[in-house]
Amino acid sequence: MVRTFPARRAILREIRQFIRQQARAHALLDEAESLALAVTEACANAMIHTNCTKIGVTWKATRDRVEIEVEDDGIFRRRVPVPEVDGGGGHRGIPLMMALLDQVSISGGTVSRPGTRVRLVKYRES
Amino acid sequence: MVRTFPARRAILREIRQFIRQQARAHALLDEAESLALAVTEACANAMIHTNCTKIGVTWKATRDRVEIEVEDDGIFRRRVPVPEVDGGGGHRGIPLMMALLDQVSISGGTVSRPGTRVRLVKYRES
Amino acid sequence: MLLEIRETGQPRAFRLIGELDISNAEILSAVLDREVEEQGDISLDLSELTFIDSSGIRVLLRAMDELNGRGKIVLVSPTSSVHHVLTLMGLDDRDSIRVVGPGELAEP
Amino acid sequence: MLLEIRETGQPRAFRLIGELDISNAEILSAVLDREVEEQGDISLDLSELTFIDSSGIRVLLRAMDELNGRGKIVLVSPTSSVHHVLTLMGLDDRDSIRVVGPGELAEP
Ligand SMILES: Nc1ncnc2c1ncn2[C@@H]1O[C@H](COP(=O)(O)OP(=O)(O)O)[C@@H](O)[C@H]1O
Ligand SMILES: Nc1ncnc2c1ncn2[C@@H]1O[C@H](COP(=O)(O)OP(=O)(O)O)[C@@H](O)[C@H]1O
Repeated sequence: MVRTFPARRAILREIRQFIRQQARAHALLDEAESLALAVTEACANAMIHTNCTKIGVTWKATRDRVEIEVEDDGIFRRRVPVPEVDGGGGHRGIPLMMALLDQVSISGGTVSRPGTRVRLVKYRES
Repeated sequence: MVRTFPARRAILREIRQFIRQQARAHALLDEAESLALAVTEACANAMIHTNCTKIGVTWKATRDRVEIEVEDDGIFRRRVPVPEVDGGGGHRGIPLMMALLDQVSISGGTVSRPGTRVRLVKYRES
Repeated sequence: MLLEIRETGQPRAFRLIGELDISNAEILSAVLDREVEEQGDISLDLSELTFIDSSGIRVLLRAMDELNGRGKIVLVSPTSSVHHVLTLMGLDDRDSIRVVGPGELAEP
Repeated sequence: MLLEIRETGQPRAFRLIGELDISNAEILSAVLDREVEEQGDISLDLSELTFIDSSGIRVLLRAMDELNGRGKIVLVSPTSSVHHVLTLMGLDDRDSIRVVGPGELAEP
């Protein structure tokens, strides 16, 4: 299940609605809000840190886990923002995704091959 | 190629020597220091954030990329350290790994299944 | 509208209704920037806030910083999902933020 | 020994030799803590420093913070791999840190 959204902050809520809807359809009610938050953070990162124009969100649920991929068409910034310079302690999006989920993968795009892919995995309780 | 090290800070240098040696053996001289730094950060994170006792480092180089896995036997902390509280802006290990490499995956362990796995991937220049 | 900020009866008490994220965090930020100039607690009723992201958390932390001991940020009746985020980000551990249930409001 | 810190001829000038990481960053930190009390630049010759991690960077940033405008941290002749890390972490962008080559030392 793939959906593409324009990379605008006002769209984040629609993206969450998509995730909540999928979570409901796949009997993942307890995980819905954690997944919606992690996806919000991944999409916000793309919007904050790149000049991407669109964001693809892929939902895949199996018996034992959900896997969500967030892909933008921006260029990954190969610089480490150090809080005191970049203002206000950073928003800590990646640590938050990690705290919410079981697995977080980030593949940075390059100038010749733009597009950052963030893969978020949450195991089903068993 | 797997090596297991005791989780002590003084061992980090030996871990780097292992990485540099593998990098030399696989004609990855230009990448050696970036890989050594990323692995240092991944191992330091395990030591800082968990009470792990040992760290496994797996090296795998193919035609087009190097893949290094750092696995500890600690429990992943599901809390987001917010810089102002946790002191000094954080050391920003994960953003640094991401800036150095092409792909970073983090799979957090749990109480019932401890062990965090960090997978670091760098593509060969082509 | 995604977020509504309503003044409730008391002074320096607001109710947040809707979803707080990076698209509207600056609305809350503008309200709090004005309030932190004066001393005393600022109370935010979160019972109808259904979502908060890291940008929302950051606005709360910044307001707390700016109050700088001259008052607390009191977060009233967060929903369970918002409460989970407050906990993950350690807001419940801070002296200058209080998270309270609906009945606890009168206490010091 | 992983790291050696040697006082060079001039006042407030040190040479770092070896590898700086989380296992020994506090040795450098102890030296700098003492120096930042007084005003004026602190110069660190990095030509024989072969490795630096985020903990080492953090010690430099902290010293810079504590100097608080009363002087700069001057990083002399970093090796290319250390220079790469300084750049990634944005140290070359800061007013209170100067990264200089071996010949540039006399300049203001
Ligand atoms: N989608 C993305 N595109 C480009 N860079 C990204 C993306 N996601 C994260 N980053 C990089 O990773 C860094 C760390 O992100 P994060 O932990 O969310 O904290 P913050 O945004 O506060 O720096 C960002 O500062 C940015 O440089
Ligand atoms: N190996 C690990 N085991 C447990 N927790 C980890 C590990 N690696 C990272 N973390 C968690 O991820 C967070 C972010 O790490 P990092 O970006 O390196 O910054 P910092 O260490 O400054 O918080 C850590 O604070 C910690 O909670």
